[in-house]
This record gives sequence, structure tokens and C-alpha cells, in this order.
Amino acid sequence: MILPLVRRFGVLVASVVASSLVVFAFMQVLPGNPARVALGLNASEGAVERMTTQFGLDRPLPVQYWEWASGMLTLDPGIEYISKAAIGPQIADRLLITLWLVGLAMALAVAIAIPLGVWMAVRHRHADGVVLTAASQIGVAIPAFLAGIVLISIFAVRLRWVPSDGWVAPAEDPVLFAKSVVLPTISLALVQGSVLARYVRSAVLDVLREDYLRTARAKGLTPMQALWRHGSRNAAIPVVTVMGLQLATLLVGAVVIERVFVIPGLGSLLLDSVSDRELLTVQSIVMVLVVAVLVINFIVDALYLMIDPRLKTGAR
Amino acid sequence: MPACTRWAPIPHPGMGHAMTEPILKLTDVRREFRRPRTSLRTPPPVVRAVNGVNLEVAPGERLGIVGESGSGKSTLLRLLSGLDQPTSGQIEVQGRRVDGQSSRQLKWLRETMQLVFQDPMSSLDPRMRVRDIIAEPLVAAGMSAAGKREERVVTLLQSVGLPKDAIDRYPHQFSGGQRQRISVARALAPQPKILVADEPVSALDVSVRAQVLNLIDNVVEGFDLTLIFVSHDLSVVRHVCDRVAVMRRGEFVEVAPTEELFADPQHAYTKQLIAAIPTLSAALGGRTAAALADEVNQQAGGENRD
Amino acid sequence: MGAAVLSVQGLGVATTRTPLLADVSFTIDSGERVGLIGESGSGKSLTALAVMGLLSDGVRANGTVELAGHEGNLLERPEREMAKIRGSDMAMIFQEPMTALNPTMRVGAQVAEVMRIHGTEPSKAAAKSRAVELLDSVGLPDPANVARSYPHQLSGGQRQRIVAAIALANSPDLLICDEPTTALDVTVQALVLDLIVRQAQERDAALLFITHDLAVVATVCERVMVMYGGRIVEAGPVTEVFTDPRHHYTQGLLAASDLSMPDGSRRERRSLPTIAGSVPGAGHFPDGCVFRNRCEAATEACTEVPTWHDRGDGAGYACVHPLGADSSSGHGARDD
Amino acid sequence: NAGASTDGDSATGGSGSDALTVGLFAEPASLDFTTVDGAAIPQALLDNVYETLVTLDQEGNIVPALAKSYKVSDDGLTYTFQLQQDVVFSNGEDFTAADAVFSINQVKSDDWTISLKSQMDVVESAEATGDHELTVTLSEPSNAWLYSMTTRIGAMFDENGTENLAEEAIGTGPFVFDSWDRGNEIVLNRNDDYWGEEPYFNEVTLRYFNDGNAVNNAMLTGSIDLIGTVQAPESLAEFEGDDFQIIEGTTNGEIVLSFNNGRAPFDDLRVRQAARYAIDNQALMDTCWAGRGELIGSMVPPTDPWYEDRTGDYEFDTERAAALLEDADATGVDVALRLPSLPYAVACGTVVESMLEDAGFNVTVDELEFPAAWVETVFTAQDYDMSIVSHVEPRDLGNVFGNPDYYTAYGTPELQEILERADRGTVEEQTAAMQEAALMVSEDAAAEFLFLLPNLMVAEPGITGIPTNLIGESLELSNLARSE
Amino acid sequence: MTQPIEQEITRSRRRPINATLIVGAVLVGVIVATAAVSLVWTPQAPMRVLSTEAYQRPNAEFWLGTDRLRRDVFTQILLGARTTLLVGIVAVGVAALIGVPLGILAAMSAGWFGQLIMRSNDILLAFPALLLAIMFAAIYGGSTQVAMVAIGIATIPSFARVTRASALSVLRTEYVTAARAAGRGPVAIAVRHVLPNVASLVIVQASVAFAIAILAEAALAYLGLGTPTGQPSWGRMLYEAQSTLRSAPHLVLIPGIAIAWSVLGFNLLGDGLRDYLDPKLEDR
Ligand SMILES: Nc1ncnc2c1ncn2[C@@H]1O[C@H](COP(=O)(O)OP(=O)(O)OP(=O)(O)O)[C@@H](O)[C@H]1O
Ligand SMILES: Nc1ncnc2c1ncn2[C@@H]1O[C@H](COP(=O)(O)OP(=O)(O)OP(=O)(O)O)[C@@H](O)[C@H]1O
Ligand SMILES: [Mg+2]
Ligand SMILES: [Mg+2]
Repeated sequence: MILPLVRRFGVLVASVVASSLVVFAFMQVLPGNPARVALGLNASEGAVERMTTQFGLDRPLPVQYWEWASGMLTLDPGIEYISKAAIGPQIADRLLITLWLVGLAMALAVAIAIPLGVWMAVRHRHADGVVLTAASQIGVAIPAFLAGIVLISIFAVRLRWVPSDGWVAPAEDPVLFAKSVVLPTISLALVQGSVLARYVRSAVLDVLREDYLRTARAKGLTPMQALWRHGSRNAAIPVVTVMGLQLATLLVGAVVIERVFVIPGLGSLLLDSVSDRELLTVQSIVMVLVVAVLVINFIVDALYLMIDPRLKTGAR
Repeated sequence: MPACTRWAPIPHPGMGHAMTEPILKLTDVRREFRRPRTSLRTPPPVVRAVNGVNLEVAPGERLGIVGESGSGKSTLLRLLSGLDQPTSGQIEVQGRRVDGQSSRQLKWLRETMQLVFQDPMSSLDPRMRVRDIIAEPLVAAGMSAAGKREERVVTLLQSVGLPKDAIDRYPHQFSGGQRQRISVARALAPQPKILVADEPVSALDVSVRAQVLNLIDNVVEGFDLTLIFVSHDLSVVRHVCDRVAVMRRGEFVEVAPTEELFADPQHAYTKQLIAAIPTLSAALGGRTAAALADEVNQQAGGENRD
Repeated sequence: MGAAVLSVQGLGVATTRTPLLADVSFTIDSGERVGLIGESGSGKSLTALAVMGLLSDGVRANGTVELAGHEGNLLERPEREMAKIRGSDMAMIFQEPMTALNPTMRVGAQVAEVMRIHGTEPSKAAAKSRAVELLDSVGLPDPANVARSYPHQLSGGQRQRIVAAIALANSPDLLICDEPTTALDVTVQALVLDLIVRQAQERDAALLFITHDLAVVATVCERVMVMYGGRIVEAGPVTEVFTDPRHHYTQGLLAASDLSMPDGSRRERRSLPTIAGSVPGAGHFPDGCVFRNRCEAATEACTEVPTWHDRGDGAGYACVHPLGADSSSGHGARDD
Repeated sequence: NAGASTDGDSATGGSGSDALTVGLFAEPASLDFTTVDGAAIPQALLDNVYETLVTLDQEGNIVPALAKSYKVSDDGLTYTFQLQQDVVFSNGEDFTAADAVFSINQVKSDDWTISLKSQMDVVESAEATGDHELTVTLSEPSNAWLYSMTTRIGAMFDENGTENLAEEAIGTGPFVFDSWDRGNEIVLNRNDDYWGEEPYFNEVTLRYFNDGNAVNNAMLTGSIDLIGTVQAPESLAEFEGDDFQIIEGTTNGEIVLSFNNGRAPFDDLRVRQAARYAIDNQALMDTCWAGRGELIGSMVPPTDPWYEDRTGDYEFDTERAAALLEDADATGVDVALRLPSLPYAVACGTVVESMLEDAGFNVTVDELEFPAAWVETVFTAQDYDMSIVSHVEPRDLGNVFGNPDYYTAYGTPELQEILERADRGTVEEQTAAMQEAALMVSEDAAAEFLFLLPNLMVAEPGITGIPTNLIGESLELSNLARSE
Repeated sequence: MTQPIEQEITRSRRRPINATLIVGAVLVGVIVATAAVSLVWTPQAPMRVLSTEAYQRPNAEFWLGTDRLRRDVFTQILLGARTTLLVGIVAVGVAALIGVPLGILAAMSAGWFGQLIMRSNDILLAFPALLLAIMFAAIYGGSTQVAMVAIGIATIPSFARVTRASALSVLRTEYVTAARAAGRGPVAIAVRHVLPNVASLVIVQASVAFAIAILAEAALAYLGLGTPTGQPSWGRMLYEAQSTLRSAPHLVLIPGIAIAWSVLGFNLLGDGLRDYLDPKLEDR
């Protein structure tokens, strides 16, 4: 079990390094001297030059890369051009918010998807299963931001149950936190939950066709018992992959929902930084997101190793 | 039917027969597979799928290879048909080297040796029409005139007992036995000298098995082929082949003319194999499962394992 | 031989569109070993699954299936009650030992589970130690170690022994084996066959043994039923059916399958007798006699479903033009 | 602070613990307006945290602020300011003439980098002629200079309070900067030591939004008390009725359909005129800004002293436009309309496109991200034919059209001469010259002046003291109060 | 050797055409038809501000009403179908044209080269479509072209993965071994055997990717990074209409339904094709 994990970890490290090069290279393509953009409309050449040297934008690229990359490692990628604020803590603050959102949305999605997916699979030949399956298809088809807009219109504006926007830290006021987070979470989870439910359905259907499930029933288990005791672990294998991919999608997809609900998460910071041409910030955020996705993939692989004993011994 | 007497048997030295040049010759052929490492301390496990095989096959001979699952039969076939490279050893077909050659250099081998596989489902490309399947070796051999190819395909279809109009159909429109016929037709297309069959009837029902065995018998006879026939079923090999090689854990434990092998098996493993075959006659004669198992255990001398 | 353990009457199985089994009737007594043979797609597994109540969704069974000790028709029982019977009073060994075991669960736990489900062992620990004993009794070396393994760490033969251990754990009255050795090497097959027969005998269980290998069925069973096209076309004691077949299908199978001479010596290499054509897919069998499109003796009369000629003791055949019918005197049917 | 309030009800100020949340659009990237351009920073901080010597009232008159009074010498070169006593910066330092000198010199130094700093070039020297007396000498007379002292250029800093301008603001204003939660809000607290009348609200939160819809929702759900600038006027209908008050005033923001006068086809007067004739301003304003706003016809808002109604200069006439195009041999000419990605520009751009095409232009619309991409392409590289921007700086006719290097590439010598004259002359001369200049840019069709951006606000019914017109750079919060 | 072969050979591939497939095909067909119609006819001049009232409800002259800028909604819906299809086709095209050959190449080249391809692929997988589109938009500005190329590039890995997995299983089949034994070279095997046999999975993947691309484009339009103003896009329409959701809900509803319709259509088509092309279900 250790060796495959070590091997996967090596791949993770290599991927992080490679993608940091990609991200860095990508940002060099951006037109416009960040110093000029930062200084605004009619800044003097002298001012632009001073800022260029101040931020070391005229140094050779490898030096700039090394500076940034080693900064990332120490969680201190530098300061912003315009506001001169340290980037690291900002990203950390915003990431925390996004993680809350994504975490809750994922939890809700899973909570919806698993019973729903199992139900759809077990009852796939019955009317209720077919109806649910169709409903989940529609859930997949609705853009998350549209769901958000409509939910706001109904539950915030019309019914006044919850606020339409803003973010309250859970430590600050748990009740307000819950209220402010419920709609964004639902908007995100609605789509992802539907997608996940469909994968759960097909994973369960696949498992239901397996011989060992028939063996389990021949032992005297009812279909649901058999599914629970023997199917869940096996069905989890493909579902875990999808959940990993979804977490990645959510992490970035939260951008849109953060916009709709005016939540100061990492996605909002990314968009703001893009429009302010805070390249270093953009670069660092992109890197954080990419690393997050890579780490999620690594965790998924590690979970595989735990779920599927066939991988531990290198068989298969 | 002169097949039984025509060929010069067994290339054992000292047999006294004037030996024709062997059409196929294997010298100490080995193939190892490295499994992925499972631990940092122990070296990666090595599977010796073929472990020092020597063999000579005379033209026109029908050689059977038997052995249990995983004994290396398929690996050996892949080696001698140039689809895989041996870790060491030499393989010669008609005196020409097969090992260490690039696929470009092996063009001649494709026209000399052809294969028939076990699974009638997966050995034919489901998206190709029978016409294209059978013509594939011809295309590969560079026969470019479509008309001539078509003519040949029709002839081949006839010789394996399929109607002309099968030419435009897809594999899934045929039964298992018919698919094996198509496989055989494809193998015959480049007019090979050697036919290599890897468990060609193991996946077939008894009634169909008989049909395919008859077909193989007929084409080997009719086209004057050398046959290498792999099976785990001793009774099939016994029916088809003149000589049998018993394979176990990558090695030939015994090679002998069929009747000799059955009448007087030398190696314990061969004995065990023969003893384990359930036959209708023996069963009707009162051999129970317990008796069968007893015999196997006896031959194995206690070294039995699954 | 004891009393009837399993009694199947007029069993039919069908999807909404296609009939798959029709009018299957047989009984098996305790301690009796009955073989069910036929080519692939003839309906052997469906019969077994129908008896076990394990048919997949979308396939329905009718007729009656009765198991000794249980009142009434099993086919009408709710799933919950069937679950109680399965694994305790009747058990099944499946064809593919590769896939019949849960790949993510240790095999010892899989064996122990069947005893816990039916409460045969009072505690988890007891079930575990019983499982190890069982593994020992099915001939697995170092059973304690095997119990801790995952299926993929075991060979095909070992896996099949585990499947057998699961089936035998609660000493069922009825054991159904669906081609238990098809995927195994001959040497291993011999040992597994021995195991099954021995264990069934020890428990005095009724055994329904499915295979397409005539030699295997002759080795294992006393009585055999020949199935084709979802119907039983012939049945009787092994020696009788295999030496003196009535149905053309049985005869065809016999001729095609035995490659050696009756005396066991090598058959001269000449054309083997064959059955023309191949088994049609479900729903594509002809009506009337299901075999008539492959049968040399078929006539207009075969368009009617042939009646079952009972030869007594569960023996009989369904053919309009039976082979050797003249020679059979004592038994046989004279109902036309 | 002598700014006029619309209601005289601010007497309640100074004691309550009431808080106010204002919804605003586009968060500043920094708090430092000395180096970072854009309207967002002065909007939040000027007159609230930072104060100027003089300021504008709602009618656009210059009135005293940190300076109790000021005197101008007859030659218009020397300004003497008497400063308020007992003014304290929020870091505890006293405000003295030395601070004022420091602040003015800072603008002239390299520490200021924004383009507006050039307005301070005219200052020759600033001296503390007493503890609370400041004397500023100009190198030449300039009417614009005192006016610019009402903007961020004139903000008064403490000598020791400029270390971390980007994240902290230390001023003398009625509010003290409390905190900035980036991406979310800026919080200001009442300055309990304020030298003037203390504001009513104990705490004012400026919440930032990215689109008009979200602000509206926040208002509708009560999570804000006031929308600083409505960005989606089409949605104002939702606020009509007794539950909300809608404030509609004017701003300095002339929405200009700017032409690139420096290159074909808009270097041709006839083409420019054609474009002006092609636009039906009333219909345009009705469509893209829900009829809110004011038609101006030139680069002068009605709150400027030299305002004249120029809306009749190019009365909508598609035929005439087509004929002019024909005349210039430019029918079907391809023009690139490069819009900043701002709500008014995007909405108006679509309408403008249709109107121009009706007259025979072949318009390609590009939407450029604002600010970065737009500044890069249109403003700096001047790679555009037309754009739509609201020029919000006060009295910016000279800025926008007086400089041939500016992105409008206009700045004819004639206009420059007029502008110079205006800056130097007396009040009357200035007014006359500016009217001349406005006439010139209009007649010469230097640009098409679509309409004046309205100051649209929505507030809870009880909020008073809301500035109706937004003609300075700031959003004054100190007069706001809640009456219930 | 005469055999009663006829009756068996004629057993043709009768695949059950499932309801999902039909519904999906119909939904997609409507979108395609709509886009096709818009090429030759639109009820009003494309994207033109008309001299009529804004915010009209659906009526006889303006079938789906008018928007805030007095443009005909029905015309925009027709034209938007074109954009939607274009985005899908280009995005999926980019992804498939690069991803499929890469997947096949990776499957066929054992050893470090195949590993390299798949590892690079995994790295690309770490850049979700939206992230890539935001990065691209930062460089080239937001536009339909940028959006679809970004989405396309971000979709490459999924195609490469699916193709590789499926190509690996094709390469393990005996018919590929047979082709090699017949002397077929790697290119012929890739083109004649692997490609046709992975095609069905690729088609399924494509229709699902199509749906994802449509959603991504809508999200980008919402963020102001997709289709710019003045060009027809359902996502853009939604974005522009949201501020009048309560006073003119049809302006949100109509493009919303159009998006959901097409996403649903392509998803169902994908599901239906999966069942239809699934070899496991053949000959039932
Ligand atoms: N590509 C490979 N990589 C690793 N091991 C392999 C590979 N091919 C074959 N082996 C191993 O080599 C051994 C021999 O395999 P081979 O397929 O030749 O057996 P076989 O006799 O044909 O068995 P069967 O009767 O099941 O077809 C097996 O243990 C197998 O696992
Ligand atoms: N769920 C099902 N739906 C439709 N047809 C089915 C179903 N299950 C089995 N069949 C069909 O019923 C026929 C009999 O199947 P069955 O599995 O009983 O055959 P078998 O005799 O056990 O064959 P084998 O030797 O291959 O196991 C086959 O043609 C099969 O395709
Ligand atoms: Mg093999
Ligand atoms: Mg079966």
C-alpha cells in the first residue's frame, strides 16, 4: 500500500512543478506592462519605470519564476502591484470562504445524490425511478447561476427568508452564516448533486449486474442488504472519481456563484485580479486552484488504494 | 487419409528417420515479464512465462501444445509468430530468424504463418465486414487490386463452408462456429505454410466444436499446412495432433507422439493431466468423481495445488 | 434415496417479449444427484435462477417450485421470505469463480457472513472460526491464511472452493451448481468435482448439477436432464440416456462430444459427427419441437410441441420420432 | 463641512449608535488615490475621511472647508488660506498649515503618480505663513486650480500619516477609516473628535458589488440601506412605491460616444457629423438607461456655470447622416466600436450600433474588459474608431478634448487657445470662453455627447441627507441620517 | 459442408432504439433546425434595435416579445442557437481532434512516451474549463471564440482519457493481434481497427462534452467573459435580463429554457447513444 502511494506522491510533486511552469509561462503572454496598468491612465514613464524595477519585472524570467515559485512554497508569493497588499494572506482568507462554500455544496450534493442515485438504480424499471432519472437530467441542464438568480428572487427577495448576498464567517455569527450560505450552497449542489446522482445510478446499476451481488443474494441477503454490504464499496470506486472531478469543478465553478451571491471568495478575487491586471495575484490564485485539483486527484487515488484491495498488491 | 503416416515424425536425434529441414525451430526460448514493484525492499517480481523452450517442427506436422491456464502457451505462440520478442533464445521459421526482427522485416513471416484465436467474439473486428476481415492479410501483403482480392475472398469463404453472401455481413451476424470459420478463412488468405491455432474450440459448444475441428482438419489436409494447435483439452489435442508437447510453468515437460504420450506418459504431470480427463466411457464404466480425484492425487504424489 | 427435496412443475420463464423457458418439470430427492446438460443458451442457468428466485428484473417465472419443509410455491413467496431460505435451505455455486466473490472483502468474512445472516453461528467470532474450519474442509491448505486473503490473491480453483464453502456453510437441503468447473483446469476440475460430490453426500443434500460437459455429468450424477431451447427434451438415468438416447439432440451431443472411441482409444481422424447449425438466440427457436430446424429426422409432425413420453422414475423424452423407440419395451410411452 | 444638505434634518447627528450600509459598485483596488487612478477611492474617502481646503456644494459652487476662508490676489497668482483651528487627524496629530504645504508638495513630488497631479503643476510654491495660514503662489493665473483643490488633488494628509496609504487612510474628516475587508466592504466609523458637525451614523459600511442586479437584490432584501449608484436603471420600477425612495439627480458623467479624430474615417468632419446626426439621443437614453439622465449636446453638465443647452446642434436626422456619409464617400465604412465592459457602455453601444448602421455605417462592436483591456487598447494604443465612456471628472472638457495626445486625438490649437483663455480670465471671461469651447467641440463634432449620467440612488424611506447631485468626486456621507 | 446458415446470418443487429435516444435526438434536432432556419430567415433584422416598445410580452408580431433594448427575442433565440452549436462544435471539435489521437497514441506507445502523454494530460486536467477560459479571457479579452477554444482545450483530457482507456481494451482484443499477425502496421491498426471501435465511446463523450460546453459558455457570458454584447448568445441574454427578472420574467425564462433544452438534449442524446452503442446490449 505504501509503495503505490509513494509513487503517486512523486507524480503529484512532478505535476505541481510542471503546472507551475505552465502557469508562469502563461502569464508572461499577457499583453501590457502590469506596472503601466497599475499606475493608470496617464502615469509618467518615470513612474512606470520605477515601479517596474520595484517589482523586478525587468529581471530575467527564470529569476522571476524562481522568486515566485519559492514564494508560493512559503505561502508568500509577493505583494500586489496596486494595493501593495501581501498576496498570501489574501488568498488564504478568500480560499477559506470558497472552501466552506464548496465543502458544504459537496456535502449537500453527496447527501442528495447517494440516496437518489441508489433509488434511481434500484427502481430503474419502475415509474418512480424513471421519473427521478428524468428529473435529475433536468437538474443537470440548468445553469447554476440561473438557479441562483431564481432562488434569490424567490427566497431572498420575495419571501425574505435569507439574505441575497454577502458572507458572514461562521465564527462570527453561526445563524447568519447559515442563512447567508444556504442559497449559494443549494445552487451549487443542485447541479452537482444531479450529476453525481446520475453517476451513482450507473455505478449501482453496474454493481447490481455483478455476479458477486447475486452470490450475496444467494446467501440470503435481500437485494438492499446485498447492495449495502457488498455493493457500496464497489460502487464507490467510480463514484469517488467523479466526486474528485466534481470537487475540482466546484472549486472553480464557485466563481460564478460567488458573483451571483456577492461572496468574497477566491473566485471573486481571481476575477477582480484579472480585471485589475494583478498578474502576480492571478498567477498565484491559478496555481493554488491547480494545486488543489492535483491534490484532490491524489486523494482520490489514495482512496482507491483504500477501497480496492486489488490495487494494494499491484495486481490487476 | 495419409496424414498419419506421411510425415517424418519426431525430430529426436537417433530416431533414424531422414529428417527434412524443420519448418520451425526454437532454441532455448525464454520470455520474462516484470511485474510492477510492490515494495521498496524486495525486487520487482518476475514472471517466467516461457522458460527455456526447445522445439523443432517438421513441415506438415501437427503439433499440439497442452498445459493448464497460465502455463505460457499463448506467450509461446506470440513469440513464434513474431508478435512478441523473447528475452533470450532463438526462433527460426523456415531457417529465417524471427526473434529480434522489426515488424517490417517480418513481412515474409506474415505470409508464412497465420493465427486463429480462441474467442470467436473478439477475434473479429465488429466494425468490419467479412470482406475486409478476410482481405486484411492480403491488403497487408500488398495485394492492391480490389477485384482480385474479392475473388480470393469468395474462394476462401467457399473453402471454409460459408455462403458467398456472407461477404457483406458483420461478424455479429454469425454464430460462434461461423465466426471461427471466418477466422480460419482469414488465416488461409495469404496462403500460409503454418497455421497456429490458440484454443480455437475452447469457447465453442460441443456440436459446433466438432464442426470447427473438422474444418481445421480439412484445411490442414487440403492446403498442406503445418499446424501448431494449443489447447488445455487433452482429448481435443489427441484428436487433432500427431505430436503433443506438455507445457507447465513455461517449460515443456514432455514432448511425444500423441499415441505414445497417451499410452505411456513419462512425466508425472502428464500422467496427472491424462488421469484428470473425465471421459464418458470411463464414467459410464463406473468411474466416480472420487475415483477421478484419487487418480489425480495419486499421480501428483501429493504435490497438488490449485 | 430419500423424499423429494425439490419439485418443479410446469416452470416457465419469460421476458415481456420472449419466452425463455417452457414447461420445465422435475423433482430431486434428498441425496440424489441430478445433472442438467445442454449447449450454451439452452436455459440451464435460467432454470437454476428461477428455482433460487434470483431471476433478474424484467424476467418473470411461472409454474410451481416447491422445496421440502416449505409450504407452497416458492415462486409466490415475497422476497424477504425467499432470502431466509436462500443460503440456508438451498444454496448455489456459480460458474465464474472470478466474479462470484466480492473483490473488496476478505474471503473469510464472505464465508462467515452466510452463517451470520442465518444465525447459525451465535457470534461474529464463532462464525469466523467456523469459516476457517469450513475452508479447511473444502481442502484449502493453510485455511487461516486464506481466510485473510482477498479473492484476487487466490487461484481459480481456490476461489471455487471458497464459493463452495459459502454454499455448504449452512448444510443446505438443496445444492445447485451452475457449471462449477467450466473455468477450471482439468486437474483442478477433478478435485472440485470430488469435493462437491463428497460434501453433498455428507449432508445428504439434493444436488442439481449444471454443465455442458457430458463426461462431467456422467462422472458426477446419477440422473441427467437434457435441455434445449428452454425445454427439457430428455431425462433419465445417466447410463440409460447416454447409452440409449431417444432424442436426436441427445444423440447429436453424444456423437459430437466424445472424441475417443467407446473403448477409450483414439478415434481415427475422420470427420466427426456434428449437429448441423448452431443454437439460436433466445426467442429464435422454432415452434413445435425446438430442435426441428437442426434435426435430420424432422417432419411436418414436429411443428406440434411433442408430448412428453414418460418412462417412469423421472425418465422420458419429448420427440415425435424417437431413436430406438422400437427396442424400448417395458417403459415408454404409448400415448399417441 | 459647509456642504448643503437636501434636508436640514441632520441636527440629530452626533449621538446615535445607528449604522448604515451603502451599496456601491466596483471596489477600489487600493485606498491610495495618489498612485492608483479611478473614481472608486475618492468616492469612498474624499470628504468622508480626507478633507480638502475648499469643497463643492450641491450647486457646484466652491465653498470653504478645512480653510475657513481664502483670499485671491488681484493678479490671481497668490492664494491665502485661513485654516480651521482645532482640527485633528485621526492619528492624533494636529492639522496645521505645515500639513497643507506638505500635502501640496507631495502632489508635485514623484510620490503622486496619477495623471491628475498635473493640475498642481501651476503651483509655484506653498508656504506656511502662520500656524494656520497657508499661502500658495501660482506661476500663472488658473481658474481650474482652485476647482481642482476640491478634488482628491486637494486632499490634506498628515505628514506622518502617509506610510501605508494603500491600506489605511488617515485624514481629518467626519469619519475615521476602520477596516477594509477586501472583496467585500470598507467600514468607516464616526469621528468623535470631528471639528465640524458630527455625522449621525456611528458606522457606515460601504459594501461593494459587481453587478447592478446584486445591488438591487441587496436593497430589496434590506441588507443595504442605500444604493450609492444604481447600475441597472431598468430595474428601478421595483423600487417605486412607499417602500423605498428613489433619488434622481445629476452627475458630472458625460456619456460620450468618442471618435478617434486622429485617423480615418473620423478625421473627416462629415463622417463625424454623420455620426452625430445618426443618433437619436432621446430614444437612446430611453432605451439603454430607462429614460433616466439628461440630454446635454456638449461636454458641459448643467451644474457647471457655463452650461448652455446644446442639444439642438445635431438634431436626429438619419437621412442627413446618410447624405453626409455619401458626401464623404464613406457609405458602408467599417468602424470599430470598442466598448468598455461597463453597464451603460454595453447597453448604449447596442443601440448606437443600430442607429449608426441605419445611417450607413458598418459597425463592429468589441467589448473590452474595463479597465485593463480597454485602457490598453483604446486609451493607450488608441486602436479604435469609436468608444463609449462616461467622463466623470468635473469640468473635464479641457482634459478630454484639449490634448491632441489624449485618446480622442482632438486638441486643435484653436480649442487649446480658448481653453487657456478660460483658465486665466476672470469668472465672466472664463464662462464666456468655456461656452465658446463647448460650442466648438459640439459643432466640430469632436464627439457625440449621448447624455449625462444621472445620479440614481435608492434608499430606505427614512434616510435623509442624501446628496442629490454627484458633481464632485466624493459620495458625502456625513449628512446622512435616519429619521423615523 | 452444407449448413442451414441462412436463418442465422439474417439475424441482424437489432439494437433497441431507446426512448432516451429519441427524446435526445428530437431536442437536439430542434436546436439544429433552429440554427439552420436562422441562416436563411429571422423574423426581424438580426440583433437590431427596433422602433417599438421594450419589454413586450410575447405577441403576434414579436413571438417571444422584445427585450430591454427593443430587440426581438425570437430572433435572438434563433441566432443564439447558432452560437450555441458553434461553441459546442468548435469546443468539442478541438477537444476531439486533439484528444482522440493523443489517447490512441498514448495507448499504442507503451513506455515513457505514453506515460508522458498521459501525465501531461493529467496536468491539463488540473485546469478546469472555467479557469482556463478566465485565463484566456484575461489575455485575449472575452469573446465567443476565446471561450470556445478555452473550453475545447480544457476538454481535451477527458477525450484523451476515454479514448486511451477504450483503445487499450481494443488493443488487447484478438482481432488486433490478428491484424498484427496479418502484417498490419501500427498506423493501419490505429485507423482501421482502433479508431472505428473507439468511435462510439467518443461520440457519447462528445455529446456529453457538448452539453458541458454549452453550460460553460453560458457561465462565461454571465461573468462577462464570453460572448460580447451585440452578438447573439443565450447566456448573454440571460445575463442581460436578470435585472428585470421580476418585472419581465419571460426575458430570463426564454433563454433559460433554451439553454436547459439544449443541454438536456445533448445529455439525453449521449445517454441514449451509450445504451444504443453499448456492445453489451447487442443482440438482445
Ligand atoms: N504482458 C504480460 N505481462 C505480464 N505477465 C504476462 C503477460 N502476458 C502473460 N503474462 C503471464 O505469463 C504467464 C503465461 O501466460 P499465458 O497467457 O501465456 O498462459 P496460457 O498458457 O496461454 O494460459 P491460458 O490457458 O489461460 O490462455 C501468466 O502467468 C501470465 O500472467
Ligand atoms: N435477463 C434476460 N433477459 C433476456 N434474455 C435472457 C435473460 N437471461 C438469459 N436470457 C436468454 O435466455 C437464454 C438462456 O440463457 P441461460 O443463461 O439459461 O443459458 P445457459 O444454458 O445457462 O447457457 P450457458 O451454458 O452459456 O450458461 C439465452 O439465450 C439468454 O440470452
Ligand atoms: Mg492462452
Ligand atoms: Mg449458464
